[in-house]
Amino acid sequence: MKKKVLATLLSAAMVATLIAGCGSQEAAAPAPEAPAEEAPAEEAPADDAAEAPAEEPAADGAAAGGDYSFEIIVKSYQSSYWQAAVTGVNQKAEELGVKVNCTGPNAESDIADQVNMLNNAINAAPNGIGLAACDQDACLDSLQTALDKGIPVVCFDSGIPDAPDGSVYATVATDNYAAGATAAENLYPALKDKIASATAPVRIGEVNQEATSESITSRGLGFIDKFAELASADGKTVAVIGNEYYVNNCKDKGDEASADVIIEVAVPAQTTVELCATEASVILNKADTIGMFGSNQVAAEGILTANENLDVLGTDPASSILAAGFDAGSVIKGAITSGKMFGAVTQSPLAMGQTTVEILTKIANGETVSDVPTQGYWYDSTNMEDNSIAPNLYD
Amino acid sequence: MGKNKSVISRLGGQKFIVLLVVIGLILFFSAVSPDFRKYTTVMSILDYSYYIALMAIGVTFPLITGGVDLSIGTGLICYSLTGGFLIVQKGWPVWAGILVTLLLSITIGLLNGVLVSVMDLPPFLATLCTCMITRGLGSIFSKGFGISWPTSGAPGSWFRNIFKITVNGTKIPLGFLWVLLLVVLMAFVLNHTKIGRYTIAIGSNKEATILSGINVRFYHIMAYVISGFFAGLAAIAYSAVFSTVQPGTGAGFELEAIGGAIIGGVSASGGFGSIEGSLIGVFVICLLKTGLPYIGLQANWQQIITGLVLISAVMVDIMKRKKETA
Amino acid sequence: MGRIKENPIVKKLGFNRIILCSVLLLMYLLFSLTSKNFAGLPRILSALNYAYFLGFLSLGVTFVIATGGIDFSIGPVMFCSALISGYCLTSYGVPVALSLVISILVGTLFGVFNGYLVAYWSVPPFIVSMASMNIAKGIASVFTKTQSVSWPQGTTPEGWFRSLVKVGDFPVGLVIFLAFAVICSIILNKTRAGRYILSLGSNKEAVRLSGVNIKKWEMLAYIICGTLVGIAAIFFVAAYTTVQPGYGDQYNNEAIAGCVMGGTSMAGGLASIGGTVIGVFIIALLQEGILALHFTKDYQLIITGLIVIVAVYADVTARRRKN
Amino acid sequence: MGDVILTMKGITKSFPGVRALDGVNFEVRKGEVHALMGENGAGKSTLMKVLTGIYKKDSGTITYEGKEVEFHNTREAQSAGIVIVHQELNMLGHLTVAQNIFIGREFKKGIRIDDKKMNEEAKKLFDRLNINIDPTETMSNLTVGKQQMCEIAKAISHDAKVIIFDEPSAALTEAEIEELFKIIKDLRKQQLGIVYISHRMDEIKVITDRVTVMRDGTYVGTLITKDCTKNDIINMMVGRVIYEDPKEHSMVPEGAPVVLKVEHLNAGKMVQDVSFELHKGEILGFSGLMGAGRTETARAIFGADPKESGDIYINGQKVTINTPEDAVKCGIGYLSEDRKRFGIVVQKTVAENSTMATLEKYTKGLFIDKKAEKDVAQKYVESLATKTPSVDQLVVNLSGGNQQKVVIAKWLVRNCDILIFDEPTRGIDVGAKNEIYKLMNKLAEEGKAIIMISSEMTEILRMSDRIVVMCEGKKTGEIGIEEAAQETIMNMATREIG
Repeated sequence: MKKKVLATLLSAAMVATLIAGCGSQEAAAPAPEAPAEEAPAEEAPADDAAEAPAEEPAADGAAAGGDYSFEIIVKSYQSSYWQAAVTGVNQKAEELGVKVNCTGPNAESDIADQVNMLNNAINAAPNGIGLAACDQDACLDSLQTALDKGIPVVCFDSGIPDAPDGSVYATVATDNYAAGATAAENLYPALKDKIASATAPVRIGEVNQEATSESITSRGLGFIDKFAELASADGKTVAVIGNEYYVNNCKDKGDEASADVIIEVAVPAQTTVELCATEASVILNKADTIGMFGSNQVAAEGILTANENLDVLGTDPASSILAAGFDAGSVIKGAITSGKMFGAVTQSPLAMGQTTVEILTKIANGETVSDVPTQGYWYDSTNMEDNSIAPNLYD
Repeated sequence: MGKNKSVISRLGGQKFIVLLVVIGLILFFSAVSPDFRKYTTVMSILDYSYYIALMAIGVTFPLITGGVDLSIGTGLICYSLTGGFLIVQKGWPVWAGILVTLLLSITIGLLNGVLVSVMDLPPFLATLCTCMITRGLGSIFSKGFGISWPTSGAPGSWFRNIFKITVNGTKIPLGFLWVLLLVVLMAFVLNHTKIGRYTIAIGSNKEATILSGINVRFYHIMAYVISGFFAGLAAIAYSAVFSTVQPGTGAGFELEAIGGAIIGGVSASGGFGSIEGSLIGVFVICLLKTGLPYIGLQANWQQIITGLVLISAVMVDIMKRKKETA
Repeated sequence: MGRIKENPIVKKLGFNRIILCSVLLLMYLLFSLTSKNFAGLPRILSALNYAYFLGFLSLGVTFVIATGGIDFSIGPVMFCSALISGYCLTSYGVPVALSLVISILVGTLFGVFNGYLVAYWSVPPFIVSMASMNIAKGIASVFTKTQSVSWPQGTTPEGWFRSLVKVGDFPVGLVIFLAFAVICSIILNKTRAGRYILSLGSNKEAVRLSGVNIKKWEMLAYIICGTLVGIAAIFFVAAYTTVQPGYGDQYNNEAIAGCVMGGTSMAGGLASIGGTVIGVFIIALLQEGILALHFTKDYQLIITGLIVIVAVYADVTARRRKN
Repeated sequence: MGDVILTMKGITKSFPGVRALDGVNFEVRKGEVHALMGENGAGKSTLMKVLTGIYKKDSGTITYEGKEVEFHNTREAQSAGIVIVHQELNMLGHLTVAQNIFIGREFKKGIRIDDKKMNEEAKKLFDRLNINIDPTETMSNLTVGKQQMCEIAKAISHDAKVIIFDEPSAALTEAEIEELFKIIKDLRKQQLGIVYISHRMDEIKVITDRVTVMRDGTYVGTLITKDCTKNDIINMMVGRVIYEDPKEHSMVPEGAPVVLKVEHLNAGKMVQDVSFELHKGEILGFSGLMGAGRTETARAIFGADPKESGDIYINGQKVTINTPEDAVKCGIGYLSEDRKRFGIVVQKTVAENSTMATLEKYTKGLFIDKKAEKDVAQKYVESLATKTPSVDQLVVNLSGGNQQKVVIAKWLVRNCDILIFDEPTRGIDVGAKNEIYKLMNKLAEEGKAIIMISSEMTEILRMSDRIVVMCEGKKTGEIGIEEAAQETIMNMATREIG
């Protein structure tokens, strides 16, 4: 037992040493100036770094972070969205000369696995942790530990609203609600005439891979609310049916019987492509469906898979169903180029990854940082080549 | 009673009952949902059925030997990820990727066979281990990332046409033809070749089969190799039908295939079963998965109902047998 | 070698278990040497977090496997228990203590369901667990309206249940888990229930013809399993806070692996609670060590698979030599 | 008797810790039936396994058709013409008769197995043996006797020159044994060498030409059958004399009360309207051919299988027995014909098996009282003279006879008044058999009522006080031991029922 206590104290001391910014990666001996009994310093980040703060880490990285190591934990590796984020992280790390270690669970649903990884990352005592949390609540305890140990955390992709004060230094995330609305804003005008001229109710389908994570649900609700708002502005009534969560949490669920526009929300039992495809094909198969929205890469690809059989998607509202997607990847990009998919909203995972490392380095250098909101950009076949869009379209 | 029974058993006993269940489900869904009656729906169901059906054909062999193969689900994903990784990331030609996929599947099948037959491990455990191993290997091969095999229209997407071609704007479910052909082929193998005969013999009485001077080791291994190989075929079907293969998935596919086989009349204790039966059993599961959304049920209700139908399908059989023996 | 095995102390503890224990210790040493910061309490605590719920699952499934059956629904049922009780807690304001009871009750109910079908209807355990896996996922999802449920944080007054896992740095959970392991061991080895469960796993018909109501005892094995799964749910949320509907199957294999690694025979009739406990610790430590060495979880799965193969192979050959 | 076809000389074989065979000699001539005898564990089966290549011998020579040979597996032995018909039937229940006969050497058309030709060939074989079996029938649908015939047909189809019968009659009824003997005599005429392993003395006298006796892995001697008596052979086997004389008259005291009365019991095809009474202290023999419904009757009484109708009275009280649990509560114990499957739990100890039916008595509060359990097990180990190193021994390590004693102990611990012994001595060697008989007599003297189902006529005649005969699910006769003779019983057992 004695040994364990000693080990704990030693590691605490080590953390303190590292944070004090002496930059020494030697794990062997705690620096003499950090007495073993010193409590993990909560105020450590406030301490001035011994090393001179780098002026612009982005511009002059090599000098800045030579010895820093960061742990980056993504939500999963399932979609190329995360591949792009990891690429961004690695690029920036190389540029700044810092060490990063990227991990992530196999699936976004493996919450417990991610908590284990986070705990592990904390135990490895890095200079900072970049976290894309699968769940807003599951990480709170670990964040408290990180805070106690003085390890700064930067959230990316998704924020953690209830995080203990001071644990999360900055959040690099997209406003998902707004991004979902962006999709509606771009899809609605294309369908506007058809909705206006329709004699019977028309249907808009939405496929969400789940109804639990903040990012997916916000996008889904953002789309629903915006679409409903635009339709009502044109004097149409809207009803939302399908998955209970989305129906109950949208602004106005309306009445299916009397509605002109029905938004149907489908959520598969698990976040796999084949189940998303099954759900999507049911909606695509309905005669009154005119539009579809898939709120992330898996869901959007599910819609495209379903269309392989049905062949109802296209860009002409008169003869086909228009589908909007989310995120990029070769499948979605290909579908947009070939006119199967009307368009999609992309975030900038590459930039998000880069920014995360940049901010972590800044924190380690003792600079103050603030949240960096990233955006969702609408893209379709017309603007895919634009300079503002193209860099965000990863494979 | 006596006559009725003989008619049913001549038609294949449980197989026949399960076929009725399939027809019943189709009629029910068509009656309730007009969308279900569309040709495109048939296409979706078939698309969805290929990989489960292929796995079920393969896994019927280990099941008949009295074993089981739990590694086919995660194996499928592992093989598909490996092949896809080589094609997409390493720029290999598609045929080479497919070849590697199949070779890997045969290797894992061989490994299962050796563990079970030579090292004498309980099949359930041996394949549980390879299930974990393939799940890990798949992610490692693909470096943890999801892989999209070439999409339709893209160069190298010819393999998708194996399962579905478009003639004059109509999609033809070619894959179903292959599945049927494979069912006929494997039914022949099971009933009319040495491999099949000895597979049944091992499941019936392994000791006696050894004493008959048969190289039981070889044929026992073959059962698992067949199962592995069909998981490989299923991997190609899965990659051809669905866009992205995600690492970490696949656990659970094997339960659908094995469940289908057992519903289709394969004896859980070995020695008895048929390929046709397994195929019919698989369709019960596929119909439930693809049909229930059409009657407006949310995914969660679908799961509950699938569970209940599974139990009842087996219970009907148990009650029938109880009546017969009484 | 033979002489070591004949040593009364070794015999009492079981040779295989001693080997397993050594594997556990060696692994710890190895990780401590190769990964900086590995030795020390935080890693152990973190590994234990994983060991608790997995351990209860393993203990539960040990009883089922002892009867010669199998339960694939333990993971999803654990999630179902945690979701239903958690939803009662967060949405209907049910007090925490009662929610914990609900969690155990839900697990037990699934045990009753599985056990009834297996014992009284002779439905193959494989089919039963497949069905109840689907049903558990479905019910949990319907009940929570497809929402994930987050249990209260440790800092809130309702978070007291987290002290079941640890108070400060003291691993209370370990004490509780070991206590349950001892109870399970007593049930299995010293009571009628255990005797009949093991015997019917070995030869059902002989036990039935001895005038024993085997259906009752077989069902009891599933009920014990269900109850332990319900408890596992509590330890899962106490360590990991959030559960999501539609999942849980990923823990089946690991729980079964832990149980089998410890010497419980898949064919039924032989079970070792002590072995199960060590098996679970090995898996949990492996998970922690693999992460610490900056490998992904995939390697843990592969290594676990290999260890099980080796452990079972050793067992099989040992038994063959005996005969 | 023709020339010597097979000679085994000085065969030695050791297993870790055991010398199973020690310099054993054995020879077979063309056109003879050569019995190989010895108690269980004497090494008969091991010797045959060495011959057919299942085991590798340590030393000694095997000369077959004038050449020294060594087979590495059964297949090699088969193709050379040495075939074994196993004691435990080697059938593949899910395959058809023809498929079983030709397993491992199917006729083929390309890669396809030619089932049609196999059926024809099988038919030819059966015609040659004068057996009427449909080659396309599924094996598990045949009776044990017919399955045995298939095994023989299979052996002959190998162009066998030497056929080894390993306890062929163990599972057969008298009539089926008759048929078997006819076939064996036929084969003998065709100049085949036949090795016949059996425990049954009367059969040896009837069918064999020479007898080789083994004891404890060693060769004792070879006799010409017609020149020796039963007792000569038995003496060579065990070194002591055993008499197998029929019981002269009933040992049941006059006016012994009826403890069990069964009236109009019906349970499926195999149990039709069976009624009988069982008295205190009586051994009631149940005789009949295989498949006559005796075991089924016992199982129905015991509640192991469902019954359709019929009343059971115990000590005059009508009782309801739907499960074995009910039966045990009524004081009935059942010793199954198939100990391994229905009698013992092999992975449990002697003590644990002994209390299997009585565990609630040995439970204190929540826990099993292991001391009391061991004590009672020890008591019965002593009183039944069970050979076991301790009560903690796993039952799997005991011999057949001792396993049977453990099963008996299980019911004695329960203090059952009615015991049903179903084929109590099947697969048990002569010495142990005698002990079981003594034990049954002792139990009857103590006032237990015993139903004994047996297919061995000598056993029935030796043990029973009264005999019930069944045929095709019906009771066809009931006679006291005084009037009983083999012929009368056989007559009843084969009686055609209108």
